[in-house]
Amino acid sequence: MSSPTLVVELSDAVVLVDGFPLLSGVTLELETGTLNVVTGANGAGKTSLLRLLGGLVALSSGSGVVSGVDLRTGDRRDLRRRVGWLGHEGSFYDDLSAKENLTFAAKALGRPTDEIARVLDRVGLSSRTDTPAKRLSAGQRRRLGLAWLLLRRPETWLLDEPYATLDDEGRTFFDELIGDVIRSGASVIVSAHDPLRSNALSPRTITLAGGLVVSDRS
Amino acid sequence: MSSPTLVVELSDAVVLVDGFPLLSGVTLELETGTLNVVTGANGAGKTSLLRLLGGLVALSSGSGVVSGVDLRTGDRRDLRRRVGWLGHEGSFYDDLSAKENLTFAAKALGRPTDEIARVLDRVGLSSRTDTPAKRLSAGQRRRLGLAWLLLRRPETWLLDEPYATLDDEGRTFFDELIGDVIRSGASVIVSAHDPLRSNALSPRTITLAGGLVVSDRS
Amino acid sequence: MIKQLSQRLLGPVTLALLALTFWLGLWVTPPDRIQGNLVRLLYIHPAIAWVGLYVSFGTSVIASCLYLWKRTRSTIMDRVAYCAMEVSAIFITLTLITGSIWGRPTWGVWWAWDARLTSTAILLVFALGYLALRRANDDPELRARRSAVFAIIAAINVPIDHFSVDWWHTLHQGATVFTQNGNFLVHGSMLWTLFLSLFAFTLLFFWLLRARYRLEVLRDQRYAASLDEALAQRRREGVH
Amino acid sequence: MIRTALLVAGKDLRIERRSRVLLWQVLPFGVMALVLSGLALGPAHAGNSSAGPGLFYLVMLLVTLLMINRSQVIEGSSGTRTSVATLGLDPAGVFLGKALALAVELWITGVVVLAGAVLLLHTALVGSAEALPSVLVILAALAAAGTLYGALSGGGQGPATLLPVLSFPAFAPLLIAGERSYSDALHGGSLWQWWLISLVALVAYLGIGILLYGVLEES
Amino acid sequence: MIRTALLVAGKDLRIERRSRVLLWQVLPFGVMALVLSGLALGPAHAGNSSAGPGLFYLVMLLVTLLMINRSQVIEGSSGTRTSVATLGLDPAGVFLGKALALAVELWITGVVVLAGAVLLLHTALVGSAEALPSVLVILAALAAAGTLYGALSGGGQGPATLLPVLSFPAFAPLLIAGERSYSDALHGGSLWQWWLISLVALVAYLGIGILLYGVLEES
Ligand code: HEM
Ligand SMILES: Nc1ncnc2c1ncn2[C@@H]1O[C@H](COP(=O)(O)OP(=O)(O)OP(=O)(O)O)[C@@H](O)[C@H]1O
Ligand SMILES: Nc1ncnc2c1ncn2[C@@H]1O[C@H](COP(=O)(O)OP(=O)(O)OP(=O)(O)O)[C@@H](O)[C@H]1O
Ligand SMILES: [Mg+2]
Ligand SMILES: [Mg+2]
Repeated sequence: MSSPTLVVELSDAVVLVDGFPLLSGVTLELETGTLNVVTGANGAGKTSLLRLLGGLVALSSGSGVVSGVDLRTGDRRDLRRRVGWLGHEGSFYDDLSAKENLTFAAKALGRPTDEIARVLDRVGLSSRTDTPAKRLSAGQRRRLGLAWLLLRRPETWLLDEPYATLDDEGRTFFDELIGDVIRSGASVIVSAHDPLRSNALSPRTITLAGGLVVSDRS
Repeated sequence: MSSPTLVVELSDAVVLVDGFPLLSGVTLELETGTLNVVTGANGAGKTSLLRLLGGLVALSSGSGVVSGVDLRTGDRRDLRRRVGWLGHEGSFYDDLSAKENLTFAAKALGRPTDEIARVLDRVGLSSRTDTPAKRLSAGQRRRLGLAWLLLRRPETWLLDEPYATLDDEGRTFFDELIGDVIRSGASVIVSAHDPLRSNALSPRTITLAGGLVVSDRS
Repeated sequence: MIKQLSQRLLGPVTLALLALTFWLGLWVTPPDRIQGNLVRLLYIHPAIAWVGLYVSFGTSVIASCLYLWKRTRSTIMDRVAYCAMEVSAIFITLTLITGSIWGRPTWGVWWAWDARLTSTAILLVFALGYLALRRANDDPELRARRSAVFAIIAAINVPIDHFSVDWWHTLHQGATVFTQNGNFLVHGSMLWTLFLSLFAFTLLFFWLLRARYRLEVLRDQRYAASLDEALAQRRREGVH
Repeated sequence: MIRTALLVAGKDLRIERRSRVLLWQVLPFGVMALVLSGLALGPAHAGNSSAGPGLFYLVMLLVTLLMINRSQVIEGSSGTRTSVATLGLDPAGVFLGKALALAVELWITGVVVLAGAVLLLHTALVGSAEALPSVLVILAALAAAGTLYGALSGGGQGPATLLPVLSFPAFAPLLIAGERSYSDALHGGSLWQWWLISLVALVAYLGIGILLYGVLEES
Repeated sequence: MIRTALLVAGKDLRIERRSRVLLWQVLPFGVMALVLSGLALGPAHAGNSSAGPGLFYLVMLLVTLLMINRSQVIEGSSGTRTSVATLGLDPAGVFLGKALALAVELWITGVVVLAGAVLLLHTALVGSAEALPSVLVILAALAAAGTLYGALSGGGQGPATLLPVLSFPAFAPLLIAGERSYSDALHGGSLWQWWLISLVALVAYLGIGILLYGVLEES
């Protein structure tokens, strides 16, 4: 049913929480291996859309296929295993250090643990490897989240406002990283208020309003 | 001791948490009724500085006076009552609606409750007055935080990365708001990674690195 | 056709059979030698217990299993499980109440730490816990899964309740009607009235379940209607 | 102070009412805990109605711990605490308000659990009714002490586990006084001395709270 | 599955060891709870050593509830749960790991509280030592059941208050079996039947957990 070149295929997707439609009928097709930016005013439904794509909320009506998983009939947990998620909240154990968090992830994924030092260095946390995650600054937490994703290398990246709390150098690093990820064939869907900084990326931009797609341009 | 035109007077301020110096000797004087922006790389100590100024962490060594309260000998709770604080975490009761939160604040402050509708409208939440705070989107939570401050009208505003999660229109609104606040004689200290957008504000910019002030220009 | 007719007749037939049971139980059958007129509770208490423990709790558990099994997963099963558990909670409560009323004159106390009484009370808490668990979760799918698992865990308590009288020989009446070797210990009109009461209360369960299920469907429909309104409003937020 | 107290109590009770935690979780918990303690002691002790008062107060103590935990959850993240701190509410009023809200909840639960004790543990109905006033006073004292300890253990790491340890020594005298006065009521004994002790405890905790709550507020 | 279980158990125990909650909060709580229940029952019942087993298990039940709550806190914010979900850990392994970590903590606490019961409630030492194996099995069953119920009550609103209500009816049979076998051990009675019941319960909860934990994981 789903064409192999599409990572996201939504048709009239509605997401309800407490009877309120977070998404009010989104129809959208995103191609595998591309960079897509979701923008829109506060409360437009960006986070909700990403959560739907990550299998974190259920589809209430309409239909959708993400990464080959049907959102209505498929196993949402299966979907979650294919996507990488970076949200506002920290996504690690607060009491474990940066390194211990990554070691846990690496072991769970069956990856060699000697990648960890490299990854921590890449996100600029090599001076904070033994700091408990809860003591890290807001931007450092975001970086640790990125490190976790780097270790996982998911096929679909869902990033909710990654720029927020990152400093200048962090944003540049982030743009480079996304370039790499796209080149390696993975798909990236980012929500953002600012336009991306690097022109080399030429993303497709989808604008939401009132839980609907109101504009879509490449 | 403290000159009445200075809202912040720090001299060699050190803040220790778990034996780690979040601030490693900050000397700083900020004038009352001005706009001050604190920038710096991730982990430089911006949040820590604002927390010190808001009386949320204790001074470990050095000396400081904020809003006329001595940080070593004075009552930190007294200080907290004079400043308005906007952080990353929501600052209200998650189970109460936007309006109920503000009503609680207004009653606690002895303000008339008929200001509330106006304030909610001003921050763009008039269509979400009855939504529980926990259901608001990230940007809407930030706006509710601003509404709470608008109601309080503190003499010193401490804002930690206010731009993050606000949309374009929200940032414009925020710049206008800060202009108003300054004109009314209050002092504002903002931490930010982006430069402010409105040129009319001409803030003083303080750059931190490694828990120290490394540059300071108006 | 037949289905429709039987649905239409379910209510009246249930009422008629219940009326018949009460008439037989209160006027036709004789009082007991030892218990006197108290024995008339025999036509209410066991039947209510039967419905509460086996018919409705059992329905709920089976529906829960069907929900968890992928091939039969549907909102229908979830709804049935929920409605049946609600009926079960009511009937278990009634079991406790009728039992206490019976216990007061026979044992001299309203309550005792008897194995069957305790396990029945625990079963009630399971049923209430099930209802509380449903209230605490908003996400329909999550709610359905969790409550299904909970119902299955709770089911372990039903056989314990049933066999408790044999395992812990205590105050409560042992198996009187359905003894292990198939001998009935009560006789004649009493026996038939007892069977009738079991049947009548079982029908009552199905009647209640159907009514409750329809209410749930109606609620869902009303919800769907209010949803269209909400959707339109949400879409309007987009246009300025 | 009174205005602040009412404001805070109203807010807490409104949040509670909205979440229906009391009805669906705390009341069943109370009854269940009673049944379980009865079971734990075995029929020899539980059937024996003299254990009733002790079990009743043991259960109410557990309920108090549960509710204090809950009231910490209501106060929410450290962000919320910070903003509320900047409102400059009178700490004495906050204390009274939180204690009042807790007391109201404990009273409701207490009456239900008392009914449970009468039904399930064969505690005498008349004696229990006579004990009711002292029960209400002791529960109010528990609420005051609990609020105080909630503030003591709040904020830091793992308040959920630290709380019981901190509060147990303070609750012990209340527990004993309660158990004694209830037992006395059951045996038609003189009540006034236990009354006096519980009243003194209530007043003492209220006094300490009004004076010191400000110091305890998260610093 | 076993590999995942060890990984998860290791992580949980490491976090616990670091925060020292067990040593400084749970153990004192256990002993305090024992003392208080003794007080609540009054000297007539508590001095009487036959109440020992019941009180011991009551306390261990409370400790279990406390620890499950704590293990929810460790799992952290919904953000953490989300990321961990994306690791694709085998749910059966996660269940076993969490149950194992909880069991280890309960065993440590259990031994300390047992010592407390011998010292404070004059429960016979020899009988208590004989009861030890059955205590360990029952505590393991409590850990398995508790892990299951923790997952059931987690995430939604007010998990802290929902948990006791959900788990109490399931814990009750364990409590009874434990109390009986401990009492029998004290009186030198036959233990094997209670052994059997507790083993069956342990196996049943482990089985349900391995089969159904995946369904429960927050969706
Ligand atoms: C609160 C008190 C009581 C409770 C909770 C209670 C509970 C129950 C339950 C759960 C059953 C169904 C058992 C099964 O078939 O597996 C039952 C059956 C029955 N009860 Fe009670 N009961 C109570 C008091 C009494 C009293 C006082 C009497 C009479 C003296 C009584 C007589 C019976 C009889 C005759 C049956 C049918 C037994 C059979 O054939 O298996 N019950 N009760
Ligand atoms: N129960 C409810 N009642 C009313 N509105 C609700 C309710 N629940 C959620 N909402 C609204 O649904 C929307 C959710 O939007 P979402 O979080 O996806 O926004 P977003 O585009 O990510 O915004 P932001 O840029 O602020 O992060 C918000 O407008 C929120 O107010
Ligand atoms: N125990 C600790 N050990 C090592 N480093 C610590 C410890 N506690 C805090 N830190 C460091 O202290 C700094 C705190 O910085 P702060 O949160 O003020 O940064 P910030 O300037 O606000 O950064 P951001 O832009 O990311 O928000 C961080 O670099 C953090 O890693
Ligand atoms: Mg968002
Ligand atoms: Mg910061």
